[in-house]
Amino acid sequence: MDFPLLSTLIWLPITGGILVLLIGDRRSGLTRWTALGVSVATFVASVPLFSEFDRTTAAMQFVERASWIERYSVEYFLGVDGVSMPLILLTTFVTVLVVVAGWEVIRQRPSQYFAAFLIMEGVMNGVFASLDAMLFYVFWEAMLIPMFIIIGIWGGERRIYATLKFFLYTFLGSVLMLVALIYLYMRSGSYSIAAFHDFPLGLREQVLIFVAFLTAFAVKVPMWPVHTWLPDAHVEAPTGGSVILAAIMLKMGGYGFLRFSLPITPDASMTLDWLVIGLSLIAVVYIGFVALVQNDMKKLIAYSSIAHMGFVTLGFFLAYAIMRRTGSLTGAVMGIEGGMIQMVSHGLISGALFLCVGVLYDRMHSRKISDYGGVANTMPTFAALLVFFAMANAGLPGTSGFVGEFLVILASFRAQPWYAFLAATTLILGAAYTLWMVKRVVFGEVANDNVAGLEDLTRREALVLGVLAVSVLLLGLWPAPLLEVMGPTIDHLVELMTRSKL
Amino acid sequence: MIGVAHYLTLAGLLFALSVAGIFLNRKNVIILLMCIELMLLAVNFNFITLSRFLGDAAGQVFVFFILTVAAAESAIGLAILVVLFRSRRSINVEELDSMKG
Amino acid sequence: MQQVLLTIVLAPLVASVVAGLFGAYVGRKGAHWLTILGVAVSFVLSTWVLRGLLVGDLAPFNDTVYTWGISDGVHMAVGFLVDRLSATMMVVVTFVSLMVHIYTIGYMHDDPGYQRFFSYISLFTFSMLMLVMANNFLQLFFGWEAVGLVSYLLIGFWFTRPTAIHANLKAFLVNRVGDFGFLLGIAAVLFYTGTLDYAEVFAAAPAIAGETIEIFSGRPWAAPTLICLLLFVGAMGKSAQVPLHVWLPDSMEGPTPISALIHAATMVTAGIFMVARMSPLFELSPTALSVVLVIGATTALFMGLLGLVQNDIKRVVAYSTLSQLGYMTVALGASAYAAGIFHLGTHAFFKALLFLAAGSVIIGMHHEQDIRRMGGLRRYMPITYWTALLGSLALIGFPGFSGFFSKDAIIEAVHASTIPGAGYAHACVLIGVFVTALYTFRMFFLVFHGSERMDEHVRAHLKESSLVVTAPLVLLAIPSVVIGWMAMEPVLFGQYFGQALMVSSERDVLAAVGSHGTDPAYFLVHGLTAPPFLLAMAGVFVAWWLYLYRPAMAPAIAERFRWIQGILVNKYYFDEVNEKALAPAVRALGQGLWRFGDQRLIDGAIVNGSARFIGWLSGVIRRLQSGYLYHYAFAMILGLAGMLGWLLMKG
Amino acid sequence: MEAVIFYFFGAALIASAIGVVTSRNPVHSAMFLVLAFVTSAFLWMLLEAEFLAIVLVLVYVGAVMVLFLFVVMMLDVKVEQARAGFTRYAPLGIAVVMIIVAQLGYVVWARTQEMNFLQAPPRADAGFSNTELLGSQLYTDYAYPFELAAVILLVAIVAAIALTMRKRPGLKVQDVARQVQVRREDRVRLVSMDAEKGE
Amino acid sequence: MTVGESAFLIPEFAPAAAEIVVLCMACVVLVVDLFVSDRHRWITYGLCLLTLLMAAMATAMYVPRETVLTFSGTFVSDPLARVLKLFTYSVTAVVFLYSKDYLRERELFRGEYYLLGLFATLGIMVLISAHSMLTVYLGLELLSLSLYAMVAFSRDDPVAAESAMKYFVLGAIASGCFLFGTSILYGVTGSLDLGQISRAVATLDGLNIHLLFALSFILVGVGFKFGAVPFHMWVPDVYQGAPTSVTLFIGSAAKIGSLALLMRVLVEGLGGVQESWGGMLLVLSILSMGIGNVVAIAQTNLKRMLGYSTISHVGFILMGFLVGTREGIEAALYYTIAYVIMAAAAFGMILLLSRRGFEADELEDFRGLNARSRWFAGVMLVVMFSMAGVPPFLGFWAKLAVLGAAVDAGLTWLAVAGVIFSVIGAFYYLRVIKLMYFDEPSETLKLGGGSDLKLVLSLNAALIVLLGIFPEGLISLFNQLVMSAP
Repeated sequence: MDFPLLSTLIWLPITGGILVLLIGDRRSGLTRWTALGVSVATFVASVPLFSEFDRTTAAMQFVERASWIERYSVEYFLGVDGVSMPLILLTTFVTVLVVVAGWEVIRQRPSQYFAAFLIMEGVMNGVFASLDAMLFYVFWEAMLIPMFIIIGIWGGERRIYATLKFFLYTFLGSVLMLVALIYLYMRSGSYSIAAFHDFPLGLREQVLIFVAFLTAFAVKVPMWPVHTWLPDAHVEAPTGGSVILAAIMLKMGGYGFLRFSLPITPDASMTLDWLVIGLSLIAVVYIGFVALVQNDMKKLIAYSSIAHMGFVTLGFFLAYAIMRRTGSLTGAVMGIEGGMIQMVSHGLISGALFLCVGVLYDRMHSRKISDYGGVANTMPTFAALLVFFAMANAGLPGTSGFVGEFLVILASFRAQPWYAFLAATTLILGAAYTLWMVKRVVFGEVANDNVAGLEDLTRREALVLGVLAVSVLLLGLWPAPLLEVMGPTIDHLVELMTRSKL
Repeated sequence: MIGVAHYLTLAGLLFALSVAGIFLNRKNVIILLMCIELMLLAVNFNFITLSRFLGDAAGQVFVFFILTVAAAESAIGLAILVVLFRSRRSINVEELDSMKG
Repeated sequence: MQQVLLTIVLAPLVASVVAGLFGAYVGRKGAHWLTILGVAVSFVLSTWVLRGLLVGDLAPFNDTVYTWGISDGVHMAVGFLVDRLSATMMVVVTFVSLMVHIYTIGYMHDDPGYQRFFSYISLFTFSMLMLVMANNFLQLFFGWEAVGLVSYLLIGFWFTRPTAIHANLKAFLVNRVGDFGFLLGIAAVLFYTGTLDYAEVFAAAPAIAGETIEIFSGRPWAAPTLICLLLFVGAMGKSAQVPLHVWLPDSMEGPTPISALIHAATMVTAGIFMVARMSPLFELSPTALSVVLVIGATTALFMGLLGLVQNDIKRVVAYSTLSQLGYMTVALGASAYAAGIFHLGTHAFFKALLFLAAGSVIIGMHHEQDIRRMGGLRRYMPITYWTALLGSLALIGFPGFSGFFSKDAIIEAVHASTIPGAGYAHACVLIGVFVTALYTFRMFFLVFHGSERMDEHVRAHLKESSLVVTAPLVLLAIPSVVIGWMAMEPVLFGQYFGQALMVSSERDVLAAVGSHGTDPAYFLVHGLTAPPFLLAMAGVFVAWWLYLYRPAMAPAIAERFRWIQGILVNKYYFDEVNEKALAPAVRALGQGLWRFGDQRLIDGAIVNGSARFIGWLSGVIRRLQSGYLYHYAFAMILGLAGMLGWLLMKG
Repeated sequence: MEAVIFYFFGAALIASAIGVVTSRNPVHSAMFLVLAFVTSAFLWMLLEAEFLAIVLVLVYVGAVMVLFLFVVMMLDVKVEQARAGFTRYAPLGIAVVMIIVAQLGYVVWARTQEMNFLQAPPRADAGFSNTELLGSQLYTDYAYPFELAAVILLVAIVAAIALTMRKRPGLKVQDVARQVQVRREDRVRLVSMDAEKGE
Repeated sequence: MTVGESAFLIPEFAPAAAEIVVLCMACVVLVVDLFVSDRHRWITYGLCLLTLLMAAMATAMYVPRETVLTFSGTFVSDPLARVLKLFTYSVTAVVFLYSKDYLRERELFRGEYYLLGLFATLGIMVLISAHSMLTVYLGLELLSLSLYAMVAFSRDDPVAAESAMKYFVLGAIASGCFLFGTSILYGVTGSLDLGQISRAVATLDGLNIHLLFALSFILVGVGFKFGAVPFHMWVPDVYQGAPTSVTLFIGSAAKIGSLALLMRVLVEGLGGVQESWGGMLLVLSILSMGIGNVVAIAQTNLKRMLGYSTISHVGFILMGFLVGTREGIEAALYYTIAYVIMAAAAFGMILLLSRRGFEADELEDFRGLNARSRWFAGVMLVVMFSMAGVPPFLGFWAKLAVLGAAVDAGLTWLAVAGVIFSVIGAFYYLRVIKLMYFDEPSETLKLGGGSDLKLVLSLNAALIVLLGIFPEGLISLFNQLVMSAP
C-alpha cells in the first residue's frame, strides 16, 4: 500500500484539531463544520482499511515504517491486523458521532472542545496502529492530555476530583508499563512489538513484566479493584467525553492485553491467568451488584461498563485454562474473539447509552434517576431508543451486546463450568440494573413538571442514536464479517500465546 | 615528630568547630560569617600542610586563591547582611524564617 | 421451500417494522391491516407447510439461511428446521396470533398506542416463529430472548401503570434467571458436542452419554444430566415452572390479547416445545426427567390451588395456565413428549379462548376485572358466555373436548411411568383435575351466573362485544372442541411427529397407554369411568354448591381454614420472599459492596487514602523545611555525616 | 621545638576557634577570629608558607576582619540580644558534631598515619624564597586562575556597591523631567456620574 | 619545594576566546552602563545580548579536531564544553530577554543585574572548561558569588534579602566542604589537575579511605549546587525569595553550571571511583525524587513549587549519573538540558504574568488563565505536561533516557521508584493545569509583557513540543558527545 493510510488517520484529525483551535470560538459555526468535516473525512479515510483488508492473513497490513529515534531504535512503525483494524474503525466512527452530538450542546469554548476530540481521535488511532512499543506508549500517554482537559473543563461538579483521579490512576498504571517496555528494549535491542513477541524471556522476568503490563491495562480496562476512577470520570465527563472514554479508551486496555501481555509474556500469562480470570469474574459479579444500587444514571452505565469489560479480559485469558482442562486449544480463539467483539460492541452500546443520558442531561441538567420518571410520555422516540440500547446492554440476542457475551460464556464453559456460571450471572444482573433504571426513568407516570416539559429528540440527536442503533443491530444480527476479519489474527495470537518462551 | 596527621587533625578539628558554630548558633548572622571564615581557614590549613608534605607548590597557590575568594565572599556576605539588616532591622538568625514549608 | 419459510418469518417482521417505525404514516387502520395481513400470510403458508409435511409432499427442511458467524471452527448460523413438530407449532402460533390480531382491533380500540401494539404482537409472532423454526441452539436462544423482549414490552405496554412496569421487569428478570441456565446449557452442549446444530448435536448425543463432569469436586455428574438440567432451567423460566413461575400471574398487567397470545398460548409453551425438541438429549438422562416430572407436577397442583382464591378474572385464568403448563411439563418428564405437545396445542386454543373471553368480559365490564363484582353476565353477553363455557369444559377435560384427550393422555402416561417421582406426579395431576374443575367453574359461575353484583352504571352499559371480538372467540372455540378428537390418535400414538421426537423404548409410556386402544372413541368411553372424569365432575359440583347454591359457604370455609386461605392468598409467599427478602438482600449486597467495598475500601482507604497519606507525608516533610538557617545547615551536615558513615562502613 | 610550637599554637588556635563560636558578643567573636588567624599564621610559618602567613595577617586581619568589625559596629547589634545560649536541640547538634569529629578523627588521625609517602621534605635553604616561588607560579601556570580571581574581586566590588549604595527611599527629590512630561490625565480624573433623579 | 622547572610556554588563547570576549565585554558594559541614563538602559541590555552573541560566535568558530588543553592544563576545550557553552549562551540570552520587562516594572532594570548575569555566565563557562580543581573552584565561586548578589538584588524586599542570606551561608558551607574535600583529594593524588587526578585515582584502590573521604565532602558541594536532598534546603527558599528573573537564571542557566561541575569533577576526575559516588548519588537521587515530589504537593507558591520540582528533577539527573555508564551520562546530560529548556519556559510564564507591584508567583495567579489567554495557557500546559513526563513532550524523552540507562544497568527497581515518584509529581503539575483550565479567572486583565517576551516564550514552548515529536536531534547530539569523549 503506497498511500500512507494509517498516517493519514493519525495526523489528519490532529492537524484538523489544531486548525479548529486556530479558528477559535468567535466563528463557532465554522469551528463546528470544520470539526465535522475533519471527523467525517477521517472516517471516510478509514473505510478502505476494512474494505481493502486481506482477511486471509495474520500479517500486519498497511504497514508504514520509518526510523524515528535511531539512538533508541524507536521507529515510526504502523500497521494493523485483525485486532486493531476494527478498533480504529470504531474510533473514527464514534468520533463523528461525538462531534455531531456536541454540536449545539457545547457553548463554552467549542473550539477547544472539538479540537480536543479530534486530537484525541488521531492519538487513539495511533495507539491502535503502532507496532513500535515506544510509539505506542507515546500515543497511549498523550491520550490522557486531551481527556484530562475534556473532563476538567466541560465536566460536572466534581470534575476536578474526577479528572485528577482519572489521570493519576491511569498514569500510575502506564508508567510501570514504561519500565517494562524499556526493560524489553534493553534486552531485545529494539522497540518493535513483533520483536518482543519472539524474544525469549525467563519466567521471573516474564512475571514482572506481566505484572507491569497488567497494572497498565487493568487500570485502563478497568478491572476490579482498580476501577474506581471510571465511575467518577464517567459521571463528571461531558457526554462526548464519556462516550469516547467508554467506547474507545477502555478498549485500549483490552487491546494491550492482546498486543502485549499475552504474546510477550505467555508463560507468565499462563502462570497468572487465574488472577486475571478471577478479577474478571469479580468484575462481572461484584460490579453487577454495585451497578444495581446506583442512583446516578451515568454511574450506573459506568459500572455496567466495568462489568462488561470483565467479559473481555475473561475471554482473553481463557486459553490456558482451556488447555489445562481439555488438553486442546479449541475454544481459546472463541474466547478471544468474544472478547474482541465485546469490546467493539460495548463501544457502540455504552457510547449510545451515554449519549442517551446526555440527551436527558442537556434538557434537565440532572443525572439522578430519581429526578426522572415517565420520560416515555414526553419523549417516545427517545424512550424507544433508550429501551433498545438498554436491551443491548443487557445482552439481548440480535444486538451486538449478545455476541461477545455469548462467545465468552461458551468458551469459558470449556475452561471451567463455574467460570461460565459466574459470567452468565450477568444475564440476570445486567438485565436487572439496566432495566430497573429504564423502568424508573422511562416508564411510569410523568414524575414531575420538568419531565412534563421535556421535548423529544432533535433530528441531530435522533440521527446519532439512530445510526448507533443500526450498527448495534447489524453487528448483533451478523457478526460474521467482523469475526472473519479477526480470525487469522487471533489464530496467530493463540499460537503466540501458547508458545512457551522459556 | 609532628607529622602530616597532626596538622590535618588540627585542621579537621577547626573545620568541625566551624561547622558546629554554624548550626549551633541561633542568634547572629555575623557569627555565621565568621564561622565560614574559620572553615576556610581549616581548608587552607589542609592545603598548606599537604603542599608542604607533598613538596608541591600548587597547594599554596590554591590557598592564595582561597584567600582572595574568601575576601570577595565576605565582602558580598557583608553586603547582603547590610541589605538584610536594612530591610528587616534584624540580623537574628531565628527571625529569618519568613519562608518555610 | 426456503423462500416460503422466509416469507412466513419475515411477513410479520416487515409488518411489525412498518407499523412500529411508520405508525404515524400508515395510521391505525393501516397498522392493523398490515399486521393482520402479515400474520395471515404466515398462517396460510404455515398451514400449507404443515399439510405438505403431513401428506408427504414436503420433506422436513433443515438448512442454513445465513451464517451468523464462524468462531473457532464453530459454525453459527441462522437456519430453519421445519419438521412436523415445528410446523405444528407454526400453525398454532400463527393461528392464535391471527385471532388475537383480529380481536385486538376491538379490544384496543381506544388505546393511543394502537400501532405500537400491533407492531409488538407482529414482532412477537416473528420471534416465536424464529424460535420454533430454529435448527440450532443459537437461533433458538435468539427467539427465546426475543419473545421475552416482546413479552417485556407488552406487559409494560401501559407503561404509566406502576404495576405494569413492575410486572414486566419482574417477568424479564425471572425469565433471565431461566435463560441463565439455558445459556449455560447451550455452552455445555457446545462443550460436549462441538456444535450448536440440532441434527449434529442429536447425532453426537449418544456418544456423550457416558461422560461425566465434576461440578463439585468429587461428585461426578453425567454430562447429559447436566446439559438437560441447565436447559430445563431455561424451560422453567419461560414456561413458568415453580419456582420461576412468579412472573406469569403478574404478567396479566398487560393487555388481555397479550395474555391470550403470549402468556397462555404460545410463548409460555416455548419451554415445553424446547424440551420436546431436545428429547434425544433428555432421553439420555433419567435424572433430569425425574426433576422435570416433579417440578411439573408441583406446578400443576399447587398453582391450580392458587386459582381457587383469586378474584381477578385474568389471574384465575393465569393460574390455570400455570397449572396446565405443569401438566405439559409432567408429560415431558414422563417421556410422553407427544402428549405434552398435544396438550400444548389444545391448551393454546382453549386457553386463548378463555383469555379472550375474559377480555370480552372485561370490555363489557369497563375494565373491571374482579369477579366478585360480576355475575349474571350470561344474559348480556351470550356469545362470550357460550364460548367461555366451551373453553371451560375443554379446560377441565370434559370428555370429548380437546382438553380431555390431551390431559387424560398425560395422566395415563404418568401413571404408566416408572421413573422416580412418577407416583408423586400422578397424585398431583389427579388432584389437579379436581382443582382445575373447581376454580374454572368457580370463575365461570361467579362471572356468568348468580346475582348481578356490578354497580348500576356498569350494568346499564353492559352489552355483547363487537364482532371483531366475538369472531375470534367463535373461531377459537371450534378447535377447542374438536381438535382433540381429530388429532389425538395420530399425535399420541401414530407417527405424527415422525423423527422429531425421540423416546427411548424403555420409557415409551405412550405406547403403554395406547396398548389397550388408540382411537378417540375408546378413550372417550374409557374416560367416562376413569377417576379424572369423576374428579372433574366433583370439582364442577363443588363449585356449583359453593358459589351458586350456597354462596355463603365459601367465605365460611375460607374462615374455617384461614391459615390455608392465608397461604393461598399469599401465593405460598413466593412474592413476599422475593420482594421482601431476596430483592432487598440483593440491593443490600449491592449497597454494601458499593459503599463499603468501592467507596470505603478501594476508594476511601486505598486510592484517596494513599493520596491523603502523601498529602500528610508532604505536610510532615514540609515541616522539616522550617525556614531556619541552622536547620538547613544541620541537614547538610547530617547528609555529610551520613555519607562519611557510609563510606567508613565500606572502607 | 617544633612539637612545642605546634602544640602551643594549635591549642591556642582551637581555643580561639571555640571563642569565636561561643562568644556572646560579635565583637568578641571577631577578636577571637583575629586571634585564630594570627595563631594560624604562626603555624603556617612552621609549614614554610611564609608568604601566605604574612598575607593572612596583613590582608585578612588587616582588611577583612576590620571590615567585619566595621559592619558589626555599623549595624549596632545589641549585645544583650545576642546568644541566649544553645537551644533545646543543642544536644542533638553536639552529638552530630561529635560524630563528625569522630569520623574526621578516624580518617585523618588514625588512617593518615599510614600515608607514609607524605614525609616532610627537608627544610628549605636559607636563600629559598617562598614568595618568589608563588609569584612565578601565579604569573605563569596559574595566569588563568589569577585572572579569574581578579574577576571574582570585581564581582565582589560590583555586588557590594550594587547592594549597598543606594538612594534612600524616603528622600524627596525633584524630578524635573517627570514634571515636564506630566499630562492632563495624570492630574485630572473625569468622573461620569448619573444625573440625580428627583424622586 | 622548587620553582616549576618545566619551561613555561605562552598559552594558546584561542580556545578561551569566548571567555575573553565575555570578560572584555563585561568590562565594557560596566563602563558604558555608568554613562547610560535609566531611560537608555536598553543599551546595556543590548550590549549584553551582543556579548552572548559574540561569545557564541567565538565558541562556534573555534572547532579543534580534538580536546585542547591550555593555560598549563587548567582550561580544556572539548566538544562537550563547546556544546554546553552554546546552550549556556542561548539560555542566558533567553533569561535576559524574559527578565527585561519584569525588571523594568520593578525598577530593577539596572546594568548591574545584566553585568552580574554576565559574570555568572562566565562562571558557568569557566566551570564548563575547567580542567583543574582550582578552576573548578574559581568558576564555582564566580557563579555563586554573582548569584548571591543577584538574589539580593531586589534590595527593599526583605524576603529576597533573607533568601540571599540563606543561600550565601549555605553556599559558603557547601563550598567550604567542597574545598575540604579538594584538599584531601590533593593530598591523596598530589595534584589539582583533573587529568592527573584521574590517572592517580585509577592507580588507587577503589576503597581508598582518604579518597572516599574527599569524595564525601566534594559531593556535598556538588549536591548543594544541584540542590539534591539533603543539600536542597536552600532551593525552595531561594526560588521563592529571589526576584523571579533571578530564579529563572538559577533554575535554568545555573543548572548547566552544576552539570559541568559534576561532569568535570566526578565523571572526569573521579570516574575511577564511580562505584562509590554512584552509591552515594543513589541515595541522594531517591531522596530527591521522593522529597521533591512529595513536598511540592503542599506548595501554594508556584516558584517554591518549581523549586521542589527542580529537586525532584535533580533526582532524575543524578539517576543518570549514578548509573555510571556512558548511556547514563548521556541521559543525564540530555535530561539536564531538557530540564533547563522547560524551566526557562515555566519561569518565563511567571514573568509574563507578573506586573508592576504584582508577582504572579502564587498558584492562584494562574487561575482561569485559559480564559484570559488561550495561547499562553497552552504554553504553560505544554510545560507542565512536559515536566510531568507525559509524551509527546521533551520531558518524556528525558525521563525515558534516564530510565533506560537505569534499567540497562540493572537498576530496574530504581526506575520503578522513579516512575512512581513521577506519578506523585504529576499531581502538582496537573494542579497548575487545573487552575488554568478548569477554574474561572479571578481577574480578567489582559496579559502584559512585550511582544519579544511573548514570541520567545512561544518559541520556547514550541521547542518543547518539537523536541518531543522529533527528539532524535538532541538525543543523538549528546550521544555523540559522550561517545566521542575518551
